[in-house]
Amino acid sequence: MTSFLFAAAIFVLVMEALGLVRILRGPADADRILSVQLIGSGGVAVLLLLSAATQTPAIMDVALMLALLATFVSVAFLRDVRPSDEPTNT
Amino acid sequence: MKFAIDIVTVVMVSSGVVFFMAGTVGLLRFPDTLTRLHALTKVDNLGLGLIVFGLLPQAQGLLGALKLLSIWVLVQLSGAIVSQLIAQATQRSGRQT
Amino acid sequence: MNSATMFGYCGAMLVGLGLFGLVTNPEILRKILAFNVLGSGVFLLFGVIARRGAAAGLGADPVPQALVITGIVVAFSATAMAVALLVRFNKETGEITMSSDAPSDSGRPEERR
Amino acid sequence: MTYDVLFDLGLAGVLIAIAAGAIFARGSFVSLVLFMVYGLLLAIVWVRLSAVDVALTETAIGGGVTGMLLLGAASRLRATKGSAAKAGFPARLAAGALCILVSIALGIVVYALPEVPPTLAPIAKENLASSGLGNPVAGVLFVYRALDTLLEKVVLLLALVGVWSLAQDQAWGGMPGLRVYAKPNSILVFLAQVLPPVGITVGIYMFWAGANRPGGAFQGGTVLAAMWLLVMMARLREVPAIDTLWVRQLLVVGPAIFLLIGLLGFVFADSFLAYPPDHAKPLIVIAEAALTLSIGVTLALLVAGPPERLRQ
Repeated sequence: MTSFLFAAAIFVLVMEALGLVRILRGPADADRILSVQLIGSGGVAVLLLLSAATQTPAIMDVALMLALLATFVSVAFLRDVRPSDEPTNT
Repeated sequence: MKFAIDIVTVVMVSSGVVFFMAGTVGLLRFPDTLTRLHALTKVDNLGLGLIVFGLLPQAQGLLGALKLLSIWVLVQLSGAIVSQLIAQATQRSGRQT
Repeated sequence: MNSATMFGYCGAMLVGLGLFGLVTNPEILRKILAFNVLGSGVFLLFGVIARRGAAAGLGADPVPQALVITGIVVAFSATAMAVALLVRFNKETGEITMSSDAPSDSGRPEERR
Repeated sequence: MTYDVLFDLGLAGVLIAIAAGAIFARGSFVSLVLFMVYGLLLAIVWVRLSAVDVALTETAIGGGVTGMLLLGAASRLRATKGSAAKAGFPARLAAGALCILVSIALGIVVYALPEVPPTLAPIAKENLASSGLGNPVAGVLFVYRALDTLLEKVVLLLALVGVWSLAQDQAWGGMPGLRVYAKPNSILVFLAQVLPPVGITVGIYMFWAGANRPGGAFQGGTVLAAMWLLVMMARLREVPAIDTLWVRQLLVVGPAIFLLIGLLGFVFADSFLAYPPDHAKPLIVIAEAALTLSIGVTLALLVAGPPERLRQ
């Protein structure tokens, strides 16, 4: 069971790494924030899987914290998405 | 019994992970921001949801299970609202490429 | 090589990366960011030492952990101060970079001759 | 190779890739987004190092508040373009070589760490019982290194004084120039009404759980700060002027109570910041409760920045 949960965590981690490509490529700032959302949810999933795999319930608190703060950060980011059409270089 | 529970976990978590993959592929391959947003919502709702439900049987006690569920509800709620905000920002900028 | 040692090498690389960004990037904001990466590398080294000191049923030595928590707080304070200085600096000079040699195209043309 | 080692390896690889991206990215927005994600993954690394307390702090600070701080600065500076040319290629090459050398030296240090690692864990665990706490990290923070913890809060306050002192003379005593949403936004307002009750509950839980499990005043305070900033960004509440009495009171209440308890140590125990043996835990919890509030207000105001406009 532990191995399976770790394997699932690895898989989600790989997906997060792929999500990074969208941060680099953009093109709009909103696309980058989408990627942050994906990586936030992925991070929560990884932490929950790790919590179950290592039998450490305290890790769930980190996941809870992450869920809260990721939302906060996305809101802060969206505040600064420019309404202009100035393209952002990567 | 333990075996049956483990099977449930394996099936649910595996399907959750598949949704993660679908969401990521969508994020990378879809042509514009709004369709990518659509792909992403599958990750928040189903991907994380299935993983949470798969982990429920492994949770330690009722409190642990409740905490798992509340994390999912929180991600649901904030994910939905942030998606709205992203869509608004996209419309505002009028650029969907 | 166990995981703790591997994260130790990871921390060492992060220190190098952060240092490089701090030294070479002319934008002050990016320097502050790089400094934070550097700091996190140092914290990670502390974390590795804490992990290796696992004993008495604890997953990691609590003393370095407490040091790192204090360190993160102080690093944040310093970052906040640096950012405020940067914003004020920008207001006064209109610059966002810091370079010792005279700016090539903008800056103070009246001083050139 | 087992799956957990494979996971750690992948995690370290992704972390370094993100750090490199944040350092080398050309646009500062990309760099900031990557830095935020970096903080998030770093928290997972701390979890893997069995340091859940640090993971909580890193999520809150590294991923959350520091990112927001840098973001605020970036959007202010957006109007100006950098004028300085990048360092020349030879200089960059030399700097790169130097940094690689530093990394290698640190790597050698890691490699040469003693076979039997020195540890204070058994002593910390032994003395934990006398404090009545169950979380060894909290025990170290509030008993063994209490002076450090007190001074750390003072550093936070000093940083805030420093930030405020950068205000222009005519703006002194006014309202910080936190960037808020330009026009009211119903969805955001809804979020800012729904999330804070959840966040405040989590914040209080973090502080309360901190006595026995990972968590503590700092983690709790950061969540409170994030929620308050959210409410201010959505314009449900104005940013308070810095000379408001309740702001000043909340800023000092935590360190003041902690200091008072510390001074009482002279009377009821044997030294400064020593706790009487039977009352250690309640005293620490009282100090932590006050600190949670103060930390929350201090962090939020640090992010909000120096005062910029006067109250109408």
